[in-house]
This record gives sequence, C-alpha cells and structure tokens, in this order.
Amino acid sequence: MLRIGKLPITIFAVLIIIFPWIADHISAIDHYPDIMVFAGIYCLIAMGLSLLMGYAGQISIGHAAFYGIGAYVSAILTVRYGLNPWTGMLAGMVVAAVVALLVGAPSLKLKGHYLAMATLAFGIIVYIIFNEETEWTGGPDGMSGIPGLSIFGFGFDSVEKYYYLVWGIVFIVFIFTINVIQSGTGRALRAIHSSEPAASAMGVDISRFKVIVFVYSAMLASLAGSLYAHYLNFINPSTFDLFFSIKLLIMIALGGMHSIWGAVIGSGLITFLSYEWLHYFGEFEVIVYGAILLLVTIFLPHGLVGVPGIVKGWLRR
Amino acid sequence: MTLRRISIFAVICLCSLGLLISCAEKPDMSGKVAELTKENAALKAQLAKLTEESAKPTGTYKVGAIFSATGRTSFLGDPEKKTAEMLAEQINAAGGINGRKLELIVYDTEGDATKANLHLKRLITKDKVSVVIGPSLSGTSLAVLPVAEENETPLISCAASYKIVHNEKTGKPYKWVFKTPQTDTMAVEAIYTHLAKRDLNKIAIVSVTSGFGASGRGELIRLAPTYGMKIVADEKYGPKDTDMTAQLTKIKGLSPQAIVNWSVGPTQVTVLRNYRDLGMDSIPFYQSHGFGSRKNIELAAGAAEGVYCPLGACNIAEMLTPYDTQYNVAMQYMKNYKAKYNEPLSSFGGHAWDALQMVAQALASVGDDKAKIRDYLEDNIKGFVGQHGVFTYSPDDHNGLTKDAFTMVIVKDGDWSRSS
Amino acid sequence: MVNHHPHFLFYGSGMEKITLASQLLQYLITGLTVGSIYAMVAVGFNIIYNVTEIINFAQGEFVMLGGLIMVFFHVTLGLPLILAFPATILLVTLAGVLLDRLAIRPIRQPSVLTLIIATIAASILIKGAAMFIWGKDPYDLPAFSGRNPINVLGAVIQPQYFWVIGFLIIIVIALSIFFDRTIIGKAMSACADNADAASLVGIDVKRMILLSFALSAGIGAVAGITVTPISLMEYDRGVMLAVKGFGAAILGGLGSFPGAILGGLIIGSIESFGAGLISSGYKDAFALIVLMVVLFFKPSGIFGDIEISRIKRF
Amino acid sequence: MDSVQKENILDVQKVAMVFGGLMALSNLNFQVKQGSIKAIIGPNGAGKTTLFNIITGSFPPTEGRVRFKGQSIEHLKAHQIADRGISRTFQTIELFDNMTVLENVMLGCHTRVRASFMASGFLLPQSRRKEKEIQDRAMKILKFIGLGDKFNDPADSLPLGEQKMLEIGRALASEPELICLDEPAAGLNETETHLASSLIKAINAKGVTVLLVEHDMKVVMNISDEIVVLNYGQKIAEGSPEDIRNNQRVVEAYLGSEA
Repeated sequence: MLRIGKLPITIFAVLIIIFPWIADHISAIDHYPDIMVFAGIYCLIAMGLSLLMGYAGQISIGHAAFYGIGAYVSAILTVRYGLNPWTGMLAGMVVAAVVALLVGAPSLKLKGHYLAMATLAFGIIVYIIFNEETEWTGGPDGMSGIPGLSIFGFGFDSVEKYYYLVWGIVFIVFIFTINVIQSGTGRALRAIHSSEPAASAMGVDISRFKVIVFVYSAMLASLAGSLYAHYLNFINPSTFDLFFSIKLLIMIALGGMHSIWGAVIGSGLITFLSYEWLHYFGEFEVIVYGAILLLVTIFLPHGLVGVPGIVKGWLRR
Repeated sequence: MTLRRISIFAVICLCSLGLLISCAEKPDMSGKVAELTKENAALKAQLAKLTEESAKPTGTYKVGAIFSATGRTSFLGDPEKKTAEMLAEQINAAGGINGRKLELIVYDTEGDATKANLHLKRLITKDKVSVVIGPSLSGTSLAVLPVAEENETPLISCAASYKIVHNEKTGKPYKWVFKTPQTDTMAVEAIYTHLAKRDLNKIAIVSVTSGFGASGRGELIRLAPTYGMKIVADEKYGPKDTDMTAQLTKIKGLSPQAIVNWSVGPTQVTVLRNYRDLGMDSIPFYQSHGFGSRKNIELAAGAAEGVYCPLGACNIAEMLTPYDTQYNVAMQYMKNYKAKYNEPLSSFGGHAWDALQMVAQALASVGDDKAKIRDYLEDNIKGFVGQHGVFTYSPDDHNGLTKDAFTMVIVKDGDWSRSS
Repeated sequence: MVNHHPHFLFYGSGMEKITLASQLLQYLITGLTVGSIYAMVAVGFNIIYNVTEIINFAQGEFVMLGGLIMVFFHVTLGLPLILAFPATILLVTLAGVLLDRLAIRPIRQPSVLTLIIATIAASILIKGAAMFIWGKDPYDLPAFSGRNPINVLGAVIQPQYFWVIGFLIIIVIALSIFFDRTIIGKAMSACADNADAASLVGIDVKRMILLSFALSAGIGAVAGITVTPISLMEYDRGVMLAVKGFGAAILGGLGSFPGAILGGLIIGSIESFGAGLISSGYKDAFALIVLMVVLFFKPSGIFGDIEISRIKRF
Repeated sequence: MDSVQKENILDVQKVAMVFGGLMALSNLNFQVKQGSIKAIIGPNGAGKTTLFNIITGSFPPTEGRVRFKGQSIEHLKAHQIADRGISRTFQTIELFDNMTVLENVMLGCHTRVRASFMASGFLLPQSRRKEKEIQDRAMKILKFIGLGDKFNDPADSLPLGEQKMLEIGRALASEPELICLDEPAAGLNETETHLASSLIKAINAKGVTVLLVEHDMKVVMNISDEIVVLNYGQKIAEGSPEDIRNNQRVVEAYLGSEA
C-alpha cells in the first residue's frame, strides 16, 4: 500500500472547489451541482463502507439502515421536538453508533455469507420499523417539513451552499479516513483482511478493530442520512430499503474497494448514472444499468481504480 | 504515488465524461418528448442558454410530467405516462394549442423521492416548463412539493393523500400545488356510507404495507368514529407476499360484518382468493379504488364476484348513460386508450388525463405564464368534467372533488355493475 | 377459468366462529406451504454454493422466470400441463447455463464480493428482460387440480398446497439420490469439498459449476411454476423470494440440504404464526430476528459446518 | 548446559488436545528454560504444530495448563498472549501479502506501540511520533535479518527464503521474550538454512528464548540446547541433543514412521 501523496489530494480539493464554477459556465451541466450534492452524500457512506469491506474485509448489506437512522433521528428531533438540526445530526450519529455497537459486536463474529445475511436482515428489520412506527416516522408516506441547515444565521439554502457544505464534510472525512488507513490502525485492518491468524498472533485484537470500523462506517452513514434529510426536507422509508444497501455495494465494487478513491469514484459514477445519464435510455435504463455493472465486474475485477494497473499491463506487452 | 495520480486523472475524466454525455442531448426513447423533432431539439439547446426566452411565441408550450413509470409502483405511473403521452399526441394532432405544439417532457421517478426532487428541479430550471403534472405517489408528491412552492411553478399531483393539498400550518392548500385524484378520504367515505346504509358497522381492515395501503388504512381508522364503524381487526401484508391466509384466518376468528381491503397489484387478488378459500363468502368484501381495473376481476378467476369497490367514472364508462355528465369524456378516453395500448383501463391513468386536460385548457386561455396558469386553475376550473369527477378548484380547495366522485360498484358476472 | 367456490355451504356460513385450534392449524398449513417455496429457493442456493461457494442472488429470478414462462406455454400457447411443465424447466435451466457462461465464468480473479455483484447485476438484467417480455402486470396460472379447497378440522387447504409440498419432497429425494448414488453427483460433492483435489482426480470443475447452475435454475423454475397459481407472478417478484430463500439457507446452514428445508419451513411458519397471533405488519421482521438470534448463538446456522463458514473472507 | 539454574519461562503441564475424538496431544509435560533454545521434533502428525497453536492461543487445550512466566495463559486469546510476550511464525507462511516488507514488520510492533483510531485519524502529533518510532524500529529489524534494502517491496514478491526471514523479523518486532518458530528451515537450500540457523542463534544471543519445531536434524542438533520428541501426541523423549541422538525409542519412532 503506497502512501497517498499530497498532489492528488490537492487536485481533489481543487476539483471540489471549482466544480460549481465550471458547471455554471456550461449550460448542459449547470444542474450538476445539485446531483453532486447527492453524490457527496453517498460518497460519505461509501468511504465508510470501503474501509469496512476493502480494508477490514467485512461485508455489510445493511448500511441503508444506518443511513435511515441518521435521517429519521434528525427528522424526528427537528420536526416533532423542534430541536436544532445540528443537534439532530449529532444525535443521529450517536444513535447509529450505539446500534452499530449492539448489532456489530455479535454480528462481526460471523464470517462471509453469514455476516452478509445478518446485515441484510438487520437492514430489512430497520426498514420495516420505519414503515410500521407511523406515529413516529409517518409510515410509508414519510415525513415532510424537515428544516434546512443554517449556522449563525447563515443558511445553507441554495444548491451551491449545500454543495460546499456536503463536499467540505466529504473532504474532511476523506482526509481522516486516509490518515486512519495509513496509520497503525489501517495496517492492522489490512492485516486482518490478509490473514486473521497471523494478525492475532501479532497481537491485533481482531474483533475490536472490526467493531470500531463498523461503528465508524455506521456513523458516517448516519451523518449522510441527516444531510440528506435536511437537504430534501422530506424522507420516506423507500429511500432506505434493501435496494439502496445493494446500490452501496455496487458503488464500492464499481469504484474498487481496495482504495478509498474507489469509494469516491464509484459513488460519483453510480449517482450520475442513475440520476442523470441513464434516463436517456428510458425504459431500457434497468437493462443498461445491469449490463454496465456486469461488464465492469467481468473486465475490471478491481473496479475502476484498477484501470491504471491494467493499462500499465498493456503498455508492458 | 503515480497510481494515485492516474486515479485522480480518472476523477477528472469522470467529470468530463459527464459533460460529454449530457452535451450530447440525445432525444430519448422514454417518450420524454412527445412531439420532439430534430429542429426543436436544436431550438431547445439554444433556448436553454437564453434564460426566460423560452416563452416566446415561436416556441412550444412546455409541460413537464414526473411519473413512477417503472419500478415497484409502476402500476400507478405506467398508465399515467401512457395516458399523458396519448393525450399530448391527440392535442398536437388536432393542431396543438393556440397554434403551438404541446411539448410534453416526461421523467421517470421510479417512485424514488430523490429522483422526483431532482427531475422536478430539472424540469423547472433546465427544461423551463411552465407547469408540471405528477408525481404519481403521495410520498414523492410530498417530497417535491417544496420545490414547486420555491420555484413558483404550478404542480398538479396525481397522488391521493390529502396532505398534498393541505398545509398543516396554514390549514389552507399550498399556493402552487393542485391534485386530481380523489383523496382516500372520499373513497373511505363512499365505502363507509355504503356500509352504513346496509347497517354493517363491525368491520375488519386489511391493507398492504405500501404508501397506498398505509394512507388508506389511516383514513379508514380516522373516519371510523364519524360513521360509527367499529374496527375489530387491522391486518397488513407486504406488497410481494405470497399468501394472506394467516391474516384472514385471524379476521375470520373475529367474525366481522364486513372486510375492507386497501391495496394494489397482485396482492389484492391473492387476498380475495384466500378469502374465498377460507369460506368467508358471507362476509361482504370491500376493495379500495385501487381495484379499479377489469384485469383484477380476470385475475381473481371468479373470486371477485360480489366484491364492492368505489370507482371513478372512467372505470365504468359503459355503465354511464349519455345523461351522465362524464359519459362522453369517459367513453372517449376508454376507447382511445384501448385502441392505442390494447390493455384494460386502470383507475390511475384517468388522473393524468384530468391533470393534462386542465393544463391544456389553462394554456389555451392564458398562455404559458406560470402565475397566470396557477390563477386560472384556482379561479377558472369550475365544473370541469374529468375522468374521475367534476372538478371545481377554489382558493380553499385544490382538489376540487366531492365524495360523489366515486360510484360504488359491485362485481357481477365478471364485470362491474352499479350497486344500489 | 375454473369456477372458484361451487359449494361453500360445505363449510357452512362464514360467520360461524372458527375455533382457535383450527386457526392454529390453518397458520401451520399456510406456513408450511409458503415455507416450502422458500425451501426450494434455499435448495437452489445450496446447490450452487456447494460447488462454487457463490451465493447466487439471481436465484429469485429463476423462480420468477419459471412462473412467467409457464404462463406463456400453458396459458398463452395453451400447451397441456404435461408438456408445458418440462418445457418451462428446460428453458429456465438454459437461463441458468447462460448465467454461468456469460456472467460467472468470464470473471477473472473472482472475489466473493465480485461474484455477489455479478449475480446481482445478472438479476437486474433478467428482471429488466422479463419486464420487456411480459410487462409489469401480474399473471395468473390455473391451479393444477382446481381451486376447490379441502376442509380439514375447520382449516382449509388449497389443492395447490399439496403440489407445492409434494414437489419439495420430490426434489429432496431426487437430489439426495443424485448426490449419493450417481457419479456426477458424487463428483459435484467432491468439488464442494475441495475443488483443487477434485480437478486433480480428473473432474472437470468448470462443467460441474455449469451443471450446478443448471440444476438450481431448474429447481427455481419448479418453485415458480408451483407458486404462481397461489400468488400470481410478475417480473419483480424475484428479489423478495431470493432474500427469504437466502435467509432459509443461512438459517439451516449453508450447503446443508436438510438445513435448507428446515430453514424454509421455519421461516414460513414464523411468518404465518407471527402474522396470525402477534402482528401482521412485523411478520417478516419476526422471521429475520429469529434468524439473527440463531446466528449469534450458532454462527453457521442449524446444520452448518463451522469450518466451511470459516473459509470465507471478503 | 549452564542454563540449568535459570527458571522456566514456559511450563506445559498435562496438556491434552482432542479433535473430534482424535487424540492430537495427550498428557504432555515439558518446560522451556529462560534464554534457552528448545526444539520439538517428531514425525509428521506428531502434534507439533497443534502444540504451537495451543501455546500461542489459536485454540485452548482440551485439558491441562500452559504457564508463561508463572501465569497460566491457556485460555487467553491469541492477541492477549502476544501482548504477554510470546510471538510466533507459521509453518505455511502467513505474511500479509497486501503490504510491503516494511509494513509487515511495522505491524509486528503493534503490541508495543499503538495509536488510537481518532488520534491517527486526526493525525495528532503523538500518532505521527509513534508512527516514526515504529518505522525506525522496523528498519533496524529489517537490517538485522538482512532485508534492509528490500523494505519497500511487496511482501509476496520475496523468494521463499526471505519470506521465512521476514516472518521471523515480524515476530521479533513485537519484542517477545519467547519466540516460537514453526519449521524455519523448511524448503530452504543449504546456504539459506545456514543463514536461518545463525539468525536463530543471534536472536537467542539477544536473550530471547526460542521454541522451535524443525525437521532438519542438522539445524536442530546444531542450535538447540534441549530437544523434546513427540510421537502420536506423546512425549517419547526429552534431553540434550546427545541424549536424543542415542535414544532407542526416538530412532524406532523415526524408522517406524519411515517404514
């Protein structure tokens, strides 16, 4: 695992900053910042997941649940109890962390497909709760009138402002995650992924690390959920269903789960495919989507971040 | 390190790719544009640059539509989309409105709140439509409602929930949002009135755990006291369940005087069959207006006999007499739809018909100024004869229907017939 | 269409109160029937898993295809049951073969996640294709032997229920014979234990994988064909069935056929009893909670082999 | 044999291990003296690796106790035992092949120096300092095992011999008091074997007690102070290399196993 140099990170930052400006000057994409807001929100979850799956080697098909927990805690606290959105956001992350701890501790002892099923089940159970606890969650029709975010009178009320808020958070989390990966913790995680017996023989407390990462990814998902709720001012359960959990898997796999960049690229690509580009195919959308997915998994087993490697391979020949 | 640099490059490529693809303004196959020839495609591209210019006479009347045409709730959006496109074609075939073509731009929400929100913004800010019809679901409608209000664009929702046209805070409708479907309230009122007439008041509710079922269930529970209904059972099932015998068995044990089922899709047929199998025939069975398609009677394979349900005019066109106000519109719509898509009419397409017809009327009389259209809808839609009733909008009522919008029908010999 | 209820005086007026005993019996019957469907899906999962360690998330689509293709042959073309049935299974089996050839085999350096994504992608594709062929409406299939329910101690049984449960039993017997008695069956189980060793002794592992996909597709088709007369079938029915089936397979212990059957029946029964006695809104949750609790205490399911489950990493 | 008066660092008492009815180890007793090199030999399937796995906590014994520096450790988890100061290598090489040579050794330092998740996330000075510290120590060890120049290569790119060395280096990084080497010379050629045995001597010279499983009798006889012979999970002999060489039962055991 090579260290990530300063340069790419700076380019990334610059891209984030200038994107709205570029978009603003090209009429064809002047609405992209709006989509980028969602891309950023999904990117937050994807980064946590790629740490969990790509580095700790633990699958989760239930992260839509934490995404939903964040959104609903925010919504309920602000709408029903009139609390400040930021409090709601924080509370959401705390709740998500606690739930992740309770579910993760026993679940992460499971291996492979068993873990997949446990997380899948957890996701569906939470989804059912969102649907059934109508007096709290508003049931399938959801909750509307969720307040927007503002700080010291400065409201994040325009697309641009919210874009910078979301991507600012994304960038911070990105740096944080990279630091973790490049620290002893990251090493321990990769060790677990590579060989659990060797890792534990070297003194790595495997279950502890798994739970830590699980909780971390859950908190990121929850944060994303809150950002979503306060941007759309509306949430309903179907946003947090099994299919979204699967979509997250797809993002990671498509981008390449062995690199944090994979999360960024994957989430961006999937977001634009499903919210913008694919609708040109109309009814065929589903099929095209499936086809793209299949082709990538077949020809880019390591996702899009694997492309450079493959290109190098060609050049050598 | 180098690898990282390249992956960064990939990010850049990504953005530029996005650029390319959407610059390439392909005319799309979803029938996004009903009457879009290459010329207007070019024209459209130019117009996108000039801001408010799109409203100049040479242009077309741009109407946006967002339906859940695919996905789990396509049973709503699909007929709505088909209806809207058919209507747009007819209007244009008849020379358009005020000599201008009606350009209908349809996006598919897949029933997803996020998509609905993005697509509505896109319709307003990029496609510069002057009015939008849809979305198909109460959920998605509530999700996009703020967008319509912010951007001061009239929106005619095709979803049931009364919340769409009722602002809890003000107690009045939202300024820019209207809706065509009867609220669940009316369907429930129709059913309860019918039950009360037969003095049945000990009822059991069964509902699907989707938005449609849940809001119906909510209204059933809310209005029960007003009609002196006693709900002895309140059962649910998933939209993809294979069998509801368990729920019905429980109900059977509570021996209610009538069963009211609120669902759509295959489950409302399965539930009927299970009800028959359990030999509960002597308990009258009421379906919601979601049952409003002959296809369901067919699928029920005889199990639908004697089932009651509240329907709008368009479902029972043949039963109407030329003296009924809706006779003509309903008959015509039914004929055209069958002719074009050769599939039986569902209850939901009519909502799109009503919405688009009103829009057409508004455009014809006030042009495509958003504010004017909104005011026209509120002030001038009076006694508008639609598929699902006679609409009369007012500042306090952006739904414009009364419970007579529903007729109670009973299934007899595999077809609807008016019930006394 | 079959006349539905010619003689409901047979069990008297519906108003007559049903006893708790017969209610419970009814829940059991329903649970076992629905459970049998889950069990069939779970068996399909296991066959592929045993040979490849892949969880084929497109398994549910096989069920959907089974139902809809049967509708096409039997209702649309009007073929007699006896012809339509094998024809359907054949076609779905072909779909299974294609899935392996086009989606699984081409993948180089497959990791468990890549394979999961591949099968998910495949299921999206199949679903999309089905949507184009059959549209979004549900389709019905006449019950194999009429729709006149049989009354047992106040509970009623659809004749179709017998078909479902019967086919499950047949499948189980057929499979156990196949795996224990036939050469190919033994070869397949050999791949399950150790693919490398298997190939060393000259077993064509690739062919075995292909076979496993074909086999489980066929079984999925049977499930689809038998359930359609009960619950109708439409293009997007597969996912939920796949999830339930996966749950059943895991609960019973991946790779174990008795486990799959037991898991399916348990989940089906929990759903039906939960719906009847506790809350129909939460019935799916009950099944899943039980599943999670079982996993927490027995991390590899009821009949699962801990060693097998230890191999996997993502 | 001057280490007689030294006390035992490891004390294996009446250890038995049963796998599904199969007796892998039965009533095994032996001690390892502080600072000594002790070898465990025996034909394949004698239970040598099983013993290692019990000592290092991969799984607890069915019966008996394992005392390390007086405390019983048989029911501790592997990572806890590693913290106590026992480190190991594996018969089938278990390097982290998704890391560089240096990172592998750096991970070995995990038991001694670790930064918290948050600290490393926010790149707090203390976590940087620790990271630096770990790196330096890892480099020292790499030089010691003679891989100093290959620190940035992917671990799986090394030839077998160097991979074995690296595993030993990784084990050393945790500064163990007892290091368990599972067949360090297996599959090595003449010179590599020589290197390995001199490395082991060097490690021992630093005061690290060595417990060793090895088939290569030359290595064993050269470096070990004491030898335990296992056969079918039972101790059939224990003593100095000389004693073992002329022990009748041992010879039989080996001949028996070869015949």
